[in-house]
Amino acid sequence: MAAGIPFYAQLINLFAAVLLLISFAMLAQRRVLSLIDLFAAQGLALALSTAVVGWGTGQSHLYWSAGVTLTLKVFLLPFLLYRLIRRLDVKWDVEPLINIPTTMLVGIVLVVFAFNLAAPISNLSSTVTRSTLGIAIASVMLSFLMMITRRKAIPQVIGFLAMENGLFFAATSATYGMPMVVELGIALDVLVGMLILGVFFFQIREQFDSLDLKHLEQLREDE
Amino acid sequence: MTASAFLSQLLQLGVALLLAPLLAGWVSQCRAWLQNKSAPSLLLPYRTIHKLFIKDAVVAHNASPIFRVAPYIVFGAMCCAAAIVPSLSTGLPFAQAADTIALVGLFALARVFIALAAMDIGTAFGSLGARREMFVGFLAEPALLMVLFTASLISGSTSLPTIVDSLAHRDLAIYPSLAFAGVAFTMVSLAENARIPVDNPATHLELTMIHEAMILEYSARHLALIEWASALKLFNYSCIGIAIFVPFGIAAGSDDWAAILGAAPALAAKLAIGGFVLALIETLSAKMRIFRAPEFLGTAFLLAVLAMLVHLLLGT
Amino acid sequence: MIEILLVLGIPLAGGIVLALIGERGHAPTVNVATSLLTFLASLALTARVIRDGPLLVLDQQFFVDPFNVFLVALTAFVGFTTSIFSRPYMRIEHEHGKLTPARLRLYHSMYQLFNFTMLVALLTNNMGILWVAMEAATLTTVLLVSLYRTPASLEAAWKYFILCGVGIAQALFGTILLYFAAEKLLGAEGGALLWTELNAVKGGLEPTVLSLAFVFLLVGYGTKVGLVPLHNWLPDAHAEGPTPVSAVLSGLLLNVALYAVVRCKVLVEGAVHNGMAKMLMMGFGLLSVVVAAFLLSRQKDIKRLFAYSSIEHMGIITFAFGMGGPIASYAGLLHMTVHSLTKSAIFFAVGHAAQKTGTQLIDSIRGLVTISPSIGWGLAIGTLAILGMPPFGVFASEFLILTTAMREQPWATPFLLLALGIAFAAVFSKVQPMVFGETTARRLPHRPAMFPVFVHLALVLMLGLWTPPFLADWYRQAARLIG
Amino acid sequence: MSPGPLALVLAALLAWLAIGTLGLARARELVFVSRVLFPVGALAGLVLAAAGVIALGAPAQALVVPLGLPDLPFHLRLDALSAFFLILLGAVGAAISVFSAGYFRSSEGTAPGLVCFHYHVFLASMALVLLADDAYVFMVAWESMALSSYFLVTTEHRIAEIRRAGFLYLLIAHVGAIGILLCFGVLQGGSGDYSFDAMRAAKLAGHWPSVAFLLALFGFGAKAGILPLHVWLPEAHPAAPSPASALMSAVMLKTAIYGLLRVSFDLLDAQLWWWGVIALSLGLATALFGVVFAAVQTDMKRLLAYSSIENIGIIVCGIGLTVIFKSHGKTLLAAITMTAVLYHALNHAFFKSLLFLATGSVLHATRERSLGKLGGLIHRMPWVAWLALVGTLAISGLPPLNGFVSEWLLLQAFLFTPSLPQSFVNMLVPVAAAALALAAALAAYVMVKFYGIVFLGQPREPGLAQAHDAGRLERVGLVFLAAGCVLLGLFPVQVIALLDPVNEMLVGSTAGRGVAQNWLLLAPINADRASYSPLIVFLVVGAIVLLTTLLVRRFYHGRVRRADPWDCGFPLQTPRMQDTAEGFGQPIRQVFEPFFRLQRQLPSPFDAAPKYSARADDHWWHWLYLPIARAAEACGRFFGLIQQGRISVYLTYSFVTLLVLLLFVQ
Repeated sequence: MAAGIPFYAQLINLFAAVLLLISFAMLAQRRVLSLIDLFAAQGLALALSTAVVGWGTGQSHLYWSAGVTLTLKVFLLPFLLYRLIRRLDVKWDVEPLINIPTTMLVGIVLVVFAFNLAAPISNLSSTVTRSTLGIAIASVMLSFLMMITRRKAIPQVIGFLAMENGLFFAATSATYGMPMVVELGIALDVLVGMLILGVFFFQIREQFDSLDLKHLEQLREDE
Repeated sequence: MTASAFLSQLLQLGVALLLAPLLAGWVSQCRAWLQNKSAPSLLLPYRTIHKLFIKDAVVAHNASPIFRVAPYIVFGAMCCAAAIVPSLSTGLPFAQAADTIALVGLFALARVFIALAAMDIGTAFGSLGARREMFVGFLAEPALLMVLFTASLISGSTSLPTIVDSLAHRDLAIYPSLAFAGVAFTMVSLAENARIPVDNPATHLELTMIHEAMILEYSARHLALIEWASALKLFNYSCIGIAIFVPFGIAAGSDDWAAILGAAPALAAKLAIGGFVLALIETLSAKMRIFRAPEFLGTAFLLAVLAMLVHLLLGT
Repeated sequence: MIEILLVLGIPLAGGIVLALIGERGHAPTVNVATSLLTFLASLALTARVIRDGPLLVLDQQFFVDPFNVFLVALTAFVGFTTSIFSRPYMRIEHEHGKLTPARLRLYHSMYQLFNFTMLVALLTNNMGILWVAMEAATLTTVLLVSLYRTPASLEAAWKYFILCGVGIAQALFGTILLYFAAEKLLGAEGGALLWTELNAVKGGLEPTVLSLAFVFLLVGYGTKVGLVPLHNWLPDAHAEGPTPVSAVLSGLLLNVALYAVVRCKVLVEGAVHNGMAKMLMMGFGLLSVVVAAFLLSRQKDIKRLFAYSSIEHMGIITFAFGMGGPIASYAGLLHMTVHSLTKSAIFFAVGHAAQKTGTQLIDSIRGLVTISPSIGWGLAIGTLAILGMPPFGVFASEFLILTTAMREQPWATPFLLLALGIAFAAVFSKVQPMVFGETTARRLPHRPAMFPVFVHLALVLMLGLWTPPFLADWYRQAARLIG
Repeated sequence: MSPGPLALVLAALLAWLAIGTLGLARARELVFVSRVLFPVGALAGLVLAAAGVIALGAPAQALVVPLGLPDLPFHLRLDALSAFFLILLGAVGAAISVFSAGYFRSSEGTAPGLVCFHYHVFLASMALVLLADDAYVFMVAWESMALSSYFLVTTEHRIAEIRRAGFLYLLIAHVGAIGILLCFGVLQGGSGDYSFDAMRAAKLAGHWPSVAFLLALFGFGAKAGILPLHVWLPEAHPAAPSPASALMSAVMLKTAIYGLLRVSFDLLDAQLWWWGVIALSLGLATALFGVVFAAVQTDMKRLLAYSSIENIGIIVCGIGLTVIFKSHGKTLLAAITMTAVLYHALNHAFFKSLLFLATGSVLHATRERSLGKLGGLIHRMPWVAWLALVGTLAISGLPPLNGFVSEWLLLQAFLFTPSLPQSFVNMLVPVAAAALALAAALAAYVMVKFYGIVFLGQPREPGLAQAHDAGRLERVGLVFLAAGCVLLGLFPVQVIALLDPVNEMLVGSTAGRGVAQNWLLLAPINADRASYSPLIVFLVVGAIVLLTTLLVRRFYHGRVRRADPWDCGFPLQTPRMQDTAEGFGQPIRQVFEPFFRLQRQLPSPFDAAPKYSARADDHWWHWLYLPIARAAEACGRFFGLIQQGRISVYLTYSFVTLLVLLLFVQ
């Protein structure tokens, strides 16, 4: 952390680091319930950072954005996920397709890659929070990796939502947030998507008696 | 067309028509001599033709008109061919209407008709003969064409009289290409005239006959025409050979009647030698299996093509 | 402006109404009526644009320019014909016991909402809203894909949801990067996401950022377009969903996604001059064409077959837009139009055929002309049209694309030749015995709704032989816009 | 619309379309369709031919129809080349239409009206191909032609074989069409203007002209049946109803020749000598291949189809020679060769359609296509048999019929070849002439086999006794075509004079003035070098035949006695003792064994019911097509592996794609 940047920017950098850390933690986490907790924590970090950006730059609409994030990602979605897991009775641990050390190694490579990618862009930015763009890209990629490595439906969805968090973080940190109407639209999509997924879980369970993705590998071309 | 040209044309056609059976008789006589047999009369072919004309024609029940028309067409085509090939003089106005390619075409026309007629009755021998005839023909015909092309390339014309004119009446030049062509032509002639080693005109053995198999069903005047046409064909081939390879003595144009008449002994001598050589070849060689024929004719074809290539390569 | 509101409002309202009234006897009729009204509104909008030229309304949030106007009309039209087709089709599915009334209600409601999202995506001037609408389109159709609740359909829907969701998330990142780049020029409030504004300043946008943004946008929207290797959801979703859904997925959704890609491409091309966007699009296009062509030959399911054919055609269009230039872009636009008309017509015919024979397996469908000449000939003509046989419009665009490619990108033509040849062999060898020959099926009592099929094919035929001047004008202007 | 021949042509074209539509509207009314629509279509054909004759002498007429693409309306143009092929289409089409009027009966697989529709669309699209003056309308017409003929081929679509044939046909046609399309892509020269005028004006640089020529050769070759793209031809022709086979073989193949001529001599401004060498070699290979395969066929329509391949080979070989001459500036020789090409195209159209229609009549009368089950039909079907004889003699290249004239001209062209700068070409020419002569001689073999087995001999099956002769309308068509063969054979000078405008247009020189010494004598350079007068030959042969007959009757007699055949005294004679098609082809099969992929099935000595069979397959299937099919299948399997159902893998694809692209962009 170079000296001379405002305090709020340092705060944001801190939240960014937390975000990345949580992303790694999710990558390594086997337990579904813990994954949800981590997801909520990530949401909290996101909401806080959004609020701090709003405070630091005086962009009042970011407070709204932070509020939406808080409601949606810290309370509503984790709550829904908890309920789902209770209703579906799927509290098993998840064993990923690739073992966790390997995943972590790949994750570190991805972070390096993401930072490299972001470096030239960050220098162009006028925002004080520009250096966090690399972290945003990294967390998006880590979530992507997580989705690839999970073999159950719910962790995959959590990975998907975590990816959305990374994107939100990119939006707030790099550009002080998108226009409000867009943010609201995105939030609505995420919510509806989550609801539909919920419906889906039930349908899948009804059909296959499990949420294991190995049942969903019948449509293929390689027979 | 002048009157003398017309006369020259008629004269040569008449000579061909009349001399053709004689040539056939001469060949069989030579052959008999060479084989230590007592020779038939030189005039036997004339008598045979006359006898056949007298007889009643016997035609199979299921013969179609093609069967009855074919001998006339074959005969007509051969006459027509005879009218193109210079024997005494190059004064052949009709040759303008048909050049060497047309000559080959006329031979092909005769061949196709005789083959069709052979298939018409629907006997085993007929179709066998037709198949073999066409089989021999498909290689002999292009070979003959290539031989003629070699001569055409040398003289720059496909018209036989012009070829003769240019070969016989210009400065003497040696054409190595003609040597190849000559060998090819001899081979083709043997095949085309149903001679040993490809065919044997004097056999009715089912395994060997080609030409005879086709005309088995013919009798009387039809057979007479076919025999005459065969004789004409032999005559034509001989004259073609003479015209291309030893054209000396053939009169130029149709105006100098002394020269034209003077060409007659030369023609007679050449034909006599040619007939003898033919009989000699027939005596010395053995009949081939039918499937050796493509090798034989293929060689002829290749030699003819080679002749053209040699001409192009060496140039003149 | 009122037209735009109508175009957007009618399907939205229809969707809500259909959700409320539930599955009564007249719900399909309401569905058709809504689609008809939407179509009429879009016609009014079209007429308005013909009269007044491009529009930019509602605080610049919505706009109509030559590029999207025909797509709006096309979307509304195909939406309308599909609703006509789906009326008897879904009734028979219901009679066969494949669907419950509750699911029919879901179907009708979501169908309208899907149309709504498509139209929003087309009409919005805001790249963010475009993204929102695209995502919403996924959400509305994902339930339609799993409508039958069979294992296969659930699997297809799940893959569709996850792959498109992840894909489109990349597009969001791309949009953020775009905003990031534009914000400096336009300011946070200055409509930095408005396409018209962006287009005006595209020369000044930061190339590095835009290159990155384009990669994310291409991967994102490209997933929805079905570009290889991002296409894996597409055949599954097409094959397992109800046929009307397959028809609109192929006929509309892919088009709209491609529309989004092209809008982005215009901006990126303006900022980045190294031809990166062109190369990427051509590369993806060619890869899609070739891979789809080979996969076509392996298909056993008729709807899957035509799903791969859609990938192939999207590849051709992407290639054309990638190549750029007035002719290729023109051809790309034309191809979008005719592909969507033809492919939906084929799906209609295929749907009826599958219903008559009770199977989607190619080997079990035989001799359609014998049991129902209209279905048989509809399928045969549609197939020939989609394979690029003149005088249909698909041929016209392929003609322009191939001839241009021969001069501008000759390296690509062997691939195109190979792929088109193989695609032809694959599709035609499968469809021919379905259409001709001895039949395996017995006659079923219901009459097929072949009207939409033949209307579509007639339009495609018309576009092969004659393009209305105003349409040609739009294509030309849009092609100039696309570059 | 400007008056004149173009208007007439368009009227005929529209009439055909209208007839087709009418047929579609009244699809099931056989009498209306066959007795009204087809004859009217024939009239339209005659009008077309007449318009073509007028247009040959007239300057080119052009017309722009506001259809097509917005910036590319349909350009139509009627120039000498189009006019010539329009004559061919109109005349032969008219004859085939008249024949069809008597041919199509009920109880065929497809409704008569539908056949009528496809048939007339086929005709109209061929006319449009010939009129086209821009790439788009050309391609539209070209593919419509392929499509409508495909539907004609699959008229009996219930038979799997026929469907397979149709598929193969359309596939190769389509791939060829893409080749042509790419050729036009090259020709437009990046100008974006697809009219032929622009292409003529465009100056192509570097390798582009060669690319265009090779693409054209590929594309049009696929339609014409040039090796190795010929495989569809022997499948599709037998599958189609005979009038359709006739039309495809006689006219459609010629549109490919037209296209090749149009591209290589009209749209490309200069030719290179090695194009000619390629065309010449391909043409010869095709000709030899076609005729050798024709010799071993056992199906009469397949035999004719292979014979079409042979004739196309001869034509393409002529085109190659023309290109060689033209590229060296020998325009007079080029004109002679071009004349031979055009003449042969015309001749082939006449005799091949005549023969195909004859097989149609035979097929109708006997329900039999296999040569081994026919025979002796000359007694049952004298009309068909005698008219087919004309076609047989003509296609065998025998004087004085038409086939001989074009072969004569072509051989003359070979002979006149002056020494060219490339010694390799100099050596090639005589070899080519030899191969051509060989092909021509083999053609005679093939046709004797065809005619002899179908029409002569004894009926091989008892059912043949019920065969009936062709109906009146069928006969009219056949007589028309046979008369064409005879007239084209007897009056070459007049025909060649008619061709002059085409030569003038394509190679910039006329052959007619040189070729025609006087109205009787055909002499390409001068009468000393070569001359031919079929009329005189015909009259002389005829006179000799007549005279001989008269003299024989006069001096001897004309008595005939009927008896059983002698057959060397063999007592037992059955029709089965005649040569079958296999037997007749056997020598050729033996001599040209490397040409074929032979599959023999020999019976064992102890077999109670011994069966012998031999099949001669096309090597190209095994060398080219099956490997391609297998490679495509293997690729398909490989790409199938990509898609193995697991969502993680799919996500990995997306992810890797993203990463790779990001790396690429960086």
